[in-house]
Amino acid sequence: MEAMAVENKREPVLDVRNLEVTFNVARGAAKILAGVDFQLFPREILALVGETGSGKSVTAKSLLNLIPGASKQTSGKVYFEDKDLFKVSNKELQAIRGKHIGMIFQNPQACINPVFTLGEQLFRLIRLYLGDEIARMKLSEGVSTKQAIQLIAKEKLNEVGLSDSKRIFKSYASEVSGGMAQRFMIAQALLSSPKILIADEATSALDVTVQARILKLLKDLCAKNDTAILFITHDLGIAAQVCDRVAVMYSGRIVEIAETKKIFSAPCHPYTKGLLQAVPRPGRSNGLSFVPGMIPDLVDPPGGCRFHPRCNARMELCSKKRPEKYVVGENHEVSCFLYEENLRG
Amino acid sequence: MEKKALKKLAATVVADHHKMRMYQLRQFLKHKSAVLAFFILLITIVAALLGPNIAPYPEQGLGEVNVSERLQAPSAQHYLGTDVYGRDILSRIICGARVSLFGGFFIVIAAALIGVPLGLWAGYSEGIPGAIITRLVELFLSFPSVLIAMAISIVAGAGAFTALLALVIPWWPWYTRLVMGEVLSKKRMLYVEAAQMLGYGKVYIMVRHLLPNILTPVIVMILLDLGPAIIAIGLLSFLGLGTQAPQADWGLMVWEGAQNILSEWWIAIVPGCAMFIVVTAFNIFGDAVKDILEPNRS
Amino acid sequence: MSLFVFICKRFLGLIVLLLVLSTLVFFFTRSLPGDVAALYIGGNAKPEQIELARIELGLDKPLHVQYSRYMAKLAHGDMGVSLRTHRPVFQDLLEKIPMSLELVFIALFLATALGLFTGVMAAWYQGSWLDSTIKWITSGAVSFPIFFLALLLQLLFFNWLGWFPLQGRIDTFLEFTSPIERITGFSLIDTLLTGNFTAFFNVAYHMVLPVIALLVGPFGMIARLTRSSLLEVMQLDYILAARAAGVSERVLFFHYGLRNALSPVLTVIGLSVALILLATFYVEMIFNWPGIGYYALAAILSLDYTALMGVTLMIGTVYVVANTVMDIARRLIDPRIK
Amino acid sequence: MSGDMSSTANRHRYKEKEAEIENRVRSVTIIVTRKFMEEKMLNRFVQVVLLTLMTLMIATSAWAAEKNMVFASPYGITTFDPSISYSTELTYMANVYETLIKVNPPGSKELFSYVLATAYNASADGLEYTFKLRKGVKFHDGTAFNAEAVKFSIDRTKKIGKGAAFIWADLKEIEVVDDYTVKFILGKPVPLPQIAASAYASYIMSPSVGDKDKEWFDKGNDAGTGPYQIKNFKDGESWMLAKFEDYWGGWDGKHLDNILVKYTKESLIQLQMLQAGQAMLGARLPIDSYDSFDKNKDTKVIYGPSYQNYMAFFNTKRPPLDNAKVRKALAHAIPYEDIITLGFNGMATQARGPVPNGQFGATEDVVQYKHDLELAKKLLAEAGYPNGGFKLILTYAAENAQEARFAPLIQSEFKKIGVDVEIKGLVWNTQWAKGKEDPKNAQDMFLLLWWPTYSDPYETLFSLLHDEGDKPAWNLAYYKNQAYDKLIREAYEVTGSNPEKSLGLYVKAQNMIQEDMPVAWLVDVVGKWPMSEKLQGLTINPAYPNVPFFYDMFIE
Repeated sequence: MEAMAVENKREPVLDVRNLEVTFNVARGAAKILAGVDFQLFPREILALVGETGSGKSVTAKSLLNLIPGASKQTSGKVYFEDKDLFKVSNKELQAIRGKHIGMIFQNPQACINPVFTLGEQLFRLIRLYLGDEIARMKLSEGVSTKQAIQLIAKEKLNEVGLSDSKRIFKSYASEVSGGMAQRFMIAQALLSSPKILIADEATSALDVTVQARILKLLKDLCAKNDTAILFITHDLGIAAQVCDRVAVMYSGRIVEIAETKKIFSAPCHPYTKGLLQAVPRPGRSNGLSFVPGMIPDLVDPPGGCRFHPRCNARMELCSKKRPEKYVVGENHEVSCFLYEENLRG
Repeated sequence: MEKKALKKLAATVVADHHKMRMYQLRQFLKHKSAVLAFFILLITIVAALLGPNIAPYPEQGLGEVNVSERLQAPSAQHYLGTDVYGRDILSRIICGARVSLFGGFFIVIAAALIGVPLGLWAGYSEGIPGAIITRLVELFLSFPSVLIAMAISIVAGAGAFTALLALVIPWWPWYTRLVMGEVLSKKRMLYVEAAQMLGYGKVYIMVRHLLPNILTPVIVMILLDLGPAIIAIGLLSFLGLGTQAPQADWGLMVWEGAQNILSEWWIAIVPGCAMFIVVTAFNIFGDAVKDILEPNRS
Repeated sequence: MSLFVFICKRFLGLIVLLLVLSTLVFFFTRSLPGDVAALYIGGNAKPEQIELARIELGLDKPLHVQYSRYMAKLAHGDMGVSLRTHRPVFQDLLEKIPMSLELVFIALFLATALGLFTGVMAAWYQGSWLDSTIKWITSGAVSFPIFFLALLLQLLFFNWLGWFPLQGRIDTFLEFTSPIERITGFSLIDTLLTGNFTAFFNVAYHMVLPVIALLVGPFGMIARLTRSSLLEVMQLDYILAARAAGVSERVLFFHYGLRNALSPVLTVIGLSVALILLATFYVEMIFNWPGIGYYALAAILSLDYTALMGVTLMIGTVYVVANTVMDIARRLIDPRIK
Repeated sequence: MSGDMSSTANRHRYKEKEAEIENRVRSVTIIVTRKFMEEKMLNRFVQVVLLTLMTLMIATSAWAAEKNMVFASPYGITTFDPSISYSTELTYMANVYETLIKVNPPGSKELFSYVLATAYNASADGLEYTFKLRKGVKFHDGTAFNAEAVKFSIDRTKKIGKGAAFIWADLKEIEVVDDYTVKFILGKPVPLPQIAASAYASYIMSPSVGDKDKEWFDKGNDAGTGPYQIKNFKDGESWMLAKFEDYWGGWDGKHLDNILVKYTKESLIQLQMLQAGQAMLGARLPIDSYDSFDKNKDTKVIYGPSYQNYMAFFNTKRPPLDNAKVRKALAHAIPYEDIITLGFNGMATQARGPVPNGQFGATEDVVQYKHDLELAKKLLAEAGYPNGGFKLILTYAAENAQEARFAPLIQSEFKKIGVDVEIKGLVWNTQWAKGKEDPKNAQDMFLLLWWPTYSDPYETLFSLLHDEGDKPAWNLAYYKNQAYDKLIREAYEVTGSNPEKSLGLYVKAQNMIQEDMPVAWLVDVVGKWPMSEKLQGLTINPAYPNVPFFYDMFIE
């Protein structure tokens, strides 16, 4: 508890302010992200949860400005160590990508270039990130660049539990299992022990047993390298297992953010409550419950609080104006009018 | 509350469909070149439809010779000059447009009408029929289409219509192959399997569930094939295997003019240009439509 | 499946195809109109002589006998005697193929090189003015009826500009002063081998226009496909992942993207071999290039059945071989196909 | 040193390696590498370039001068076998082989001139002809020419019985009187001189041929006595006619030494080759380009008579053309002038009858049909087709540019009298095959280009119109007329003994035909040779179609 308190005084390693992303789609302009703010502190694991289409992945991708195409506009600020990632030149951004902010994705196999061996791709990145490391090894161990790279690669693969590096180097994406692929991706992402790792549904595609191991792996490695993780998932269960804090997203906004315990013990936002209800638990009396209705159309979203059409505690105010963030406790913010007076009182 | 939501959803879906079309239209209008192409095609098609009715010298367009005015360079009374028989080339081109344009349409549409059903069948029901059709397609595709067409129209005897048929014969397999590919990728999809669970008949599933979902690529292919089809017709009639004199046909006209290329060059070049322009127009138009209907495909 | 097995399979496939083709062609030509024997005699022949010729050609035998004979001969590489040139078809083919291959190879090579380059440029500068100009040029390039293009080139570069010769493979007087010794049949190679540089440059000079005529179409196809396939690839997850890993756009594009985009392009190159083969018919006729295309066209137009069979088989073979080569290339650059 | 030497040097260097190349022992690459190892390639390259440049300059000038020329020829080789040859290769055969006597061009004093014979006489009954032969003639292979050779040649031709061998049908046997005298014994009194002077099947070849067959000749071998020999005939694309040193005519005076024949089908390309000086002699230009070509100061066209003529057979076996009136009407509806203008650029004359202008048997007395639409309409009306209203199918040989050109004229003109014509351009062989099928469902009109095998009208009149029963070969009008058949045979048999009588009979026969009009005689072609202004001495002899006698030609 105290520890947490201490950390919160610390500077955030990633500070996202009023991030807005709009896509021009067939039917007009879809506001995928309508003002997302959150902070990521060193060494913490922040979960970003929400239904499919709530904008989790878009958030993750737009942080590093990875979504190509003229059909989107981005606004807001993303501070990474007092650099605004939306302001810096492409070159700088490129230097930050991977080296300082790593990223892993949902279906690892599709993320590995099919026409190169895993080795080739790993080596390339090592050469990219770890120039001085290589130089050091060449001096200390008097090995050729090639060997140096190989050694590093071997070591990194061992870290993620891929011991048979020889085979890995030679094999192609199509020849490794999902689990192995994801381990490989992790190894790649953590090569230069970045400050931040963005894990975008990193484990959702894997089956449960593998999932668990990968999660453990992630957690340990990041603890070891002081890497903060932005953990994006639709699975509250996983969030609960691994994360320090949880941010609940709904339709392009963060509706509630708090420490994991609080979210699960005392959820505030009606949507969060709904979600938690929906998680099936053994021995719960009233069978399956769900959040009625479906995620809103992003092209013309409901006015005011985007959740109000589905909200069972809806007030007429809700459809009129957008709720602010209301602090309901330590590190616990909710944007819902129910807690307006909390703020005052 | 549930109901309302669903109603709203349904409403939006319908609305979306309309919006979608409007959006696509807007997208198309953004392609300046495509719009231009479209108008060129429109004009040509009208010209082809009216044919002799708008040709300055209708009977010459249909082949009447006029020895006194032979080999005239483009001028006031003959905007595009006259050919070796003294026939007004503009009139010839207008009358010739029919063969090229409608011939082109005929080929691709006929090819699609044969190829698509076969493709559906072969793709959906594996086993003997599928295998046979696949082999057949492979055999046809293992040889340049126009050559096959040449061969056929030699046997069948030269003539505009035989040439068209001769071109359809090696053309349909391309559609079969396309459709087979599509079907194979779609048939494992939930909506198909669901339909199977529900015990619908093969044909029903093919027609009601698969066909609509593979229509777009077929349409795109048809559009993109029009240009090549017109060229193919030209290739045959240039060798005298297509339309017979004195009927006008662009490919044939180029051939008739080829002898005089060094002196009265316009006789060959003008119809050639007509062909080139129309084909380019079809290609650009097809590309644009493809970009819009299949934005995610190459 | 190992490469070797793959090639063997294709080879067997080829043999089957040739069997089918030759059978088809045989019965096809037998169904052609006109009197083979009369054609063979040529000129103003009298009926009696035609009867003689009919026996000489074995056309008096029943069809199945003719067929079995034909196949038996074919097995020994004997395609019969051309009704037009009255020389063994096989010999004719052997003499003429190199002349065409010379054109085809050069054209195909240039088309591929230019096509790839242009396509990549268009994709790299996607949406720029360059892209749109290239789009115009390429969609024009694929829209040329080959015969029209050939005539246009002649008109432009011979008649108006006078830069290139109108036709032929070499200036005729060179056939006395420095004739080409036939070694390989590829005139460029032969002239080099015999140090006959006059002829070499002369032939090269004569090649320019035919080659241009041949390469325009395939160039367009390849460029267009390269562009679209590259852009498609650049949308894929692994590119995204690599980008997220901080790989520079240039490397992403030319190293990660291009290599993946290549395999459909290779397929099209295989197909464009067929395109060029067909084009040679017209180009060689219009440029009076004494190659296989000219031979084939002459055979078609004069209903030279035996030659037709030979040509068909040859084209079938070339076509299959070309596509096999392309498939092998694809397997080499793209492990997924294995 | 002259350029020729350098190029021969090249060739010589190559010769050394020829053997190994021939038997494919070493691969090409080895040769290349060896070449590189043997000679210091670089400075040799410079050397060669200089040499070749010199070669070019000297050669081109040396070339344009004087005794060699390029012939851009559309006439391909069917066979080089003089006994069988009956096709376009005549152009060369007539320069390589010789006949006993030769028909003179029309208008010359004598009907014949002597070649390998020096005199002949006929027996009173016209059944025996004795030829005195020229002494001191050598065949290309060195064998001496004599009576045996004559007997051998004609017998061989008769024995093989292909090509135009039929002209010897009435020859019983050949008797060698002595070395330089030979006697032809006939079964019927046919005009042997004409036959012996035939453009086909009457060539004398060396007995050394023995039983060598067609294949041997088709490799490019020859065994003639003519001024030229066939050299380096590899593929059918180009070959050489090279001077035969010991030609009996001798080589003093102006002659051509070597003629390089470039097989060139397309008239457009011949035109370009002549204009660019790539060739000095051509044969066919694009129809519309003769005038401008002739005007050009470096080029000219030589015109002369020819026995080639175009005709249109009417199908006399099927209505409505089984009615002579209709046929006459159509004959009057044919636009002869336009055909001449458009199809031949004015270089032709309207044909009278079957016998081509200038040949024995063609006279003013043969009735000629004129283009007259009114008369045509009138005749149609009389025949019961007041304003036409029937449809005809006309076939022509697709290869023939002229026919392709003027067929539409007929069609367009017939439309004016209400007769629809469907034109079918077929490959000659197909057109002919269809023509020989059952008349009932054959074409209605058949365009044909015809020329006589030898210079007596009988062959033409017989082949084209005698009753061929139900196996038509050339009588594609399917015309039957016993009276006519008897008439021409009679004429044929008296040509030798009594030309006047036979002429009269031939005219009678022709007018008999004109009455029934089974065939519309379109045009007699004018022979033309487009060539370089420098080329001289070419005379056109219609008896030998498309033959330039190179021996008489020279370059200024």
